[in-house]
Amino acid sequence: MNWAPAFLSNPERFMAFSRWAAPMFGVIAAILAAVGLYLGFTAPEDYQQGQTVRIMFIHVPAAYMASFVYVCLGGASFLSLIFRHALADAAAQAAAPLGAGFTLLALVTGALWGRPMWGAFWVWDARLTSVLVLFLLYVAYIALRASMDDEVKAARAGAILALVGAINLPIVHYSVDWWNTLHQGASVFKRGGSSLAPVFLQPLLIMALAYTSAFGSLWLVGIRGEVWRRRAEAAALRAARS
Amino acid sequence: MRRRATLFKRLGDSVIEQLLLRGCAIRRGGRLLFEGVDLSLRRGEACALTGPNGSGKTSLLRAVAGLVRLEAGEVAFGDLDSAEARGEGLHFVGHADGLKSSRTAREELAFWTRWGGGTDGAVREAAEALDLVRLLDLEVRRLSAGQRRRLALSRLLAAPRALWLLDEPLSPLDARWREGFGVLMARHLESGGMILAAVHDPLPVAAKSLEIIG
Amino acid sequence: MRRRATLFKRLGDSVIEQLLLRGCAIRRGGRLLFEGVDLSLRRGEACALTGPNGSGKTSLLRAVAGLVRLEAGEVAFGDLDSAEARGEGLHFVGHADGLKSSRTAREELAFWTRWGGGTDGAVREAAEALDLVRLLDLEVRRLSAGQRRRLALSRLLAAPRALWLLDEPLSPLDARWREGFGVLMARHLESGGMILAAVHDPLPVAAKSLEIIG
Amino acid sequence: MSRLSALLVRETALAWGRGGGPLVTVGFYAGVATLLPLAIGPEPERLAAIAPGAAWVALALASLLSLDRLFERDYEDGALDLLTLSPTPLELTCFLKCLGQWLATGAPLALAAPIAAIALGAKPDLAPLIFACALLGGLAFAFTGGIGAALSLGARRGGLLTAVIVLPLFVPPVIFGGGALDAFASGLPWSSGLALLGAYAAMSVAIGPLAMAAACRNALS
Amino acid sequence: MSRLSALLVRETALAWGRGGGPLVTVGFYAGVATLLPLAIGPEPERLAAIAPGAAWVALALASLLSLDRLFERDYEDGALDLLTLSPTPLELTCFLKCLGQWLATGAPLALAAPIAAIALGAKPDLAPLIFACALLGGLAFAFTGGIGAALSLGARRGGLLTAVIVLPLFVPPVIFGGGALDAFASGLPWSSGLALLGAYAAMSVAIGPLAMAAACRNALS
Ligand code: HEM
Ligand SMILES: Nc1ncnc2c1ncn2[C@@H]1O[C@H](COP(=O)(O)OP(=O)(O)OP(=O)(O)O)[C@@H](O)[C@H]1O
Ligand SMILES: Nc1ncnc2c1ncn2[C@@H]1O[C@H](COP(=O)(O)OP(=O)(O)OP(=O)(O)O)[C@@H](O)[C@H]1O
Ligand SMILES: [Mg+2]
Ligand SMILES: [Mg+2]
Repeated sequence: MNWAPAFLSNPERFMAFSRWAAPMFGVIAAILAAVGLYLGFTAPEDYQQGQTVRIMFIHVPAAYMASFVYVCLGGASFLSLIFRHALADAAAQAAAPLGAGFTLLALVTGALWGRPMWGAFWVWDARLTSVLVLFLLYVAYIALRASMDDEVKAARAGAILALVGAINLPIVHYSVDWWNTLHQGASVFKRGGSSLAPVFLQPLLIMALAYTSAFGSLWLVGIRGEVWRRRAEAAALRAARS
Repeated sequence: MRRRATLFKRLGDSVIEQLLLRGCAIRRGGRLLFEGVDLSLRRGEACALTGPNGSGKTSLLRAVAGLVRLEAGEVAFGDLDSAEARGEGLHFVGHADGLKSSRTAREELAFWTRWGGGTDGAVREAAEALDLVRLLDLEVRRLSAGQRRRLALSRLLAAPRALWLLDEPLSPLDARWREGFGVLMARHLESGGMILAAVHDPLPVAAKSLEIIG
Repeated sequence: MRRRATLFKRLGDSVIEQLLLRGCAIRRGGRLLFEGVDLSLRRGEACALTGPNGSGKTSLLRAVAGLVRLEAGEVAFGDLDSAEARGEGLHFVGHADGLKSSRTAREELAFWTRWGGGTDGAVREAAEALDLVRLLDLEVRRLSAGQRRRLALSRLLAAPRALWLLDEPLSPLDARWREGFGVLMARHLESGGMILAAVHDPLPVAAKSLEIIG
Repeated sequence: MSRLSALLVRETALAWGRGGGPLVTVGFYAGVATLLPLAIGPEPERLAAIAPGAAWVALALASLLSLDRLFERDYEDGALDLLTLSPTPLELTCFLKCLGQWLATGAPLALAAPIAAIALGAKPDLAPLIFACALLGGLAFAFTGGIGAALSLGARRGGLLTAVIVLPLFVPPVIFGGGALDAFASGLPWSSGLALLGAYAAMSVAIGPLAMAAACRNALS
Repeated sequence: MSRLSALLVRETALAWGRGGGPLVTVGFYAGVATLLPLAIGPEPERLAAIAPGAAWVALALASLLSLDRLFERDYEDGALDLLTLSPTPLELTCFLKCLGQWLATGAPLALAAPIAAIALGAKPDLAPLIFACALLGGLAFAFTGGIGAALSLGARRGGLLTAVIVLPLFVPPVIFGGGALDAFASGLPWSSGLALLGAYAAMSVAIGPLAMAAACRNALS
């Protein structure tokens, strides 16, 4: 994957690539989501959870995306901090609201699932809390950027925050191991194979892929919008000066 | 002469021999303030930086100090590494003087002297040279504008450094102190220092002049 | 002349006819700064307050504005009640300019205009008179020293008042604006205003002078 | 009137800036309310028992956090001089400053308080009472807090000095409000607590500006 | 060396001033620890259960309160420019600033924490653990808090923006410390919580100064 940032670091090349890649990912996401949801809803009821097991197909991929998008945000921030690359910064800026959205989705679906499973919408266990913290971090990132007028400064300040906040990622992931919590431990990706029945595992993996490519599509669209906005601003400045 | 010998003694190892600006340009808030600014300043020379309000004098001084990024061009400090030159070779006195209004003048002067690498003896001498001794135990917020500026300028003497970057150093000083500080500047130049000062009135020492056209 | 007619229109009811200081003395931090200061200023007159650093110019201006207590003597504003005169009859522009660095110039100017009783039209005219229009949408912290001072001075025009108390108003202004502000001061005097300004350089208008000996 | 409304708008905007708008305010509240269960442990019964009280203390602390610069900035940058030089009495000016503070931070926090309490496990039917308490309490906090902020102007120890002056003044409203919430939760009559809270808020609104104006005049001269 | 010790002394003195010395600091702590039981109601069992946690949250909030001006003053009055212009790397300067902050406020708070917890009804044998947690936690709070303070420099919304940035960073140490205290109180093994807290504190001390220096440079340029 090392070539990808290098290849895409040229804005022209990036715009050319994303012009067709964004819709393509979108179509892939739609197809996968249709298949995944179909399989998910035709899967048998769980003997313990009944119908509510189907929330899993929405919840688990969203929870996984919450962390994954943060990894993307952190990576883009790192590149923008080290190489002062405007495109990397646009990528970071575009990732944050998407990440906040996925995290919110995970929180809401988790809460809806928690009501039948644990008898409460919300409990203060380590995993839930660390996901809430992840959400707060996304909010802090957005708030920090929004409150700085100077684009360059906002970019660097945001990048520093994103990298510092990455501390939370291992906590999100290992929280279920470090504390005995109500929340499910790792069962999909686990040493010694998945403990999930294949009827549930297949749609789950398909949905995860669907979420990922939906994110890919939205992310590219967001970056393109950001690039355009900056170009328009630069043009306006030039016009004002001449 | 005795005072001069101690105040302007050896400038240490990090002596800037020459300040050289080549083709400097600065952009603030999306607007190019100026471009193509050149300057060469050798030991013993002073330069008055002039130009209308908003032309970028302060920005240029800050760029020399490394606090603002240049859009183009470069700043060189003889053959010294610029991080070292900025760390140990220059003093910067701007509008914002870095003095905490709730601390006493003595605490502030002592700290900044230490920070610049000076000694306790230097604190006393600097305070004497700028006639601050009587005021040292007042909180900074109680000082008058001119007294406060003198306190800020006393840092220049407390730790000897080759290059002084001054942003309108004279403005709140009274006639006597304009002259008095002129004498101190002249001594600094004589002992091999350099001065780059943004001003609206002529400097009280012989100086080149660099005009920035906004 | 059209501009003058609008900027320096009727000064309202609380017009100070005369500023009278009689035997004023001020004590700061246990020390008597000066005593026996007398002054009479009538409409159309300006006075330059001079004196060495720390002699008490700023303190005297603040005492006239009622912000500092007099040790002895009194300040009278013609036959106006002094609370009323201070509330509606005078402007005070000091070193600390009361501008919030995180707000835009427009927000600040608009607020202080309203606070002084001016109108939106006055905001525009004051900004034009001090050539601030282009800068109005910048945050105050981004203004250069001279631009910021012009913003502080623009309050004088935005709400017309008889007596201007100015503390070193000219110092960060460039040559052009010293002259420009001189013109504005002259207009204010012409239309019946009064100016009391602490300065180290001569004022750019014909003025009495009051020297404080520290 | 236009002068006063301009001041109120400015103060609200500045407090909003200090406080950072609704997103930030509410985010802060959520954060504070999050820390408590983390420190205490997640057992739902324990949490539900302290939920309204915790939301209530968080409100007091959030008010405290945003208070200490209510006057200090204006004092240091000279704006307080200019605010004093006006036909508007300084008491009214102080009143409007505190009101702006409350509009920008107290009111959004009052909206967030019931939500936080319910998230911590409080019963939903407590929500209106929590909201009322937070609204009145916020008023009391803003006006008593302003006294502390004004008193510590120019003191060598600003910052937490405000807190120390202010905390004793915060205690009565916290007791009244906490008492009302506790009584409601246990099915006891709760209106007297709320009435006391209202009385305290009214008193702070009445007395606070006088004290603040006196403290400001003293600091300036 | 003398340059660094002078900086440490100055920062400690300034933080002491911001924080108001031991009396004020501890007074604040006592105030917060009193507000909580007032809001929650006086039943001893309920109180004893939450006592260590409450003391712990109060510590986090007290740190937060004194943090937001760690860099801002220096930024606005130009001292940060001069601190940058030095052979001392800005990272080390930031480290010493935070250390001074911790010495002036964190350490006295750590001394007060066990006392407050016991006053609230915690068992006396918890005291050493509370002290250790408070000491380490204070370090983590000071260094992660400094990041927030530096990042919000020059932002339009200072103040609570710091809080919003900092609170997510405060959550892990609060969890670790609270977990250790809870485990100790219930007789479970508690050392892993303390170890995690120590690790987090060490990591903040290591990473914090880098982030702060980068943020300061960014704000200045
Ligand atoms: C608001 C509440 C909830 C939040 C914030 C949340 C968060 C998460 C997170 C972060 C993950 C792991 C993603 C990863 O390891 O990368 C996850 C996975 C999972 N969650 Fe939740 N969750 C919540 C509620 C629930 C509930 C109520 C259930 C059902 C009992 C549930 C069942 C699962 C399952 C089965 C997994 C997959 C575990 C694996 O294989 O790794 N979650 N959730
Ligand atoms: N941080 C900033 N962001 C955007 N614009 C800025 C910033 N700082 C300064 N400027 C703008 O750059 C221009 C030059 O400012 P600078 O302070 O360098 O001027 P100056 O020559 O020192 O003027 P003066 O004589 O008034 O002090 C001004 O127009 C100012 O508005
Ligand atoms: N709040 C105060 N407490 C104690 N002393 C003070 C206070 N304010 C000013 N002083 C002292 O009073 C004297 C006069 O101060 P003032 O600011 O009035 O002088 P000034 O004539 O304006 O001087 P400059 O020309 O330097 O501005 C100074 O020596 C100052 O130290
Ligand atoms: Mg300048
Ligand atoms: Mg003065």
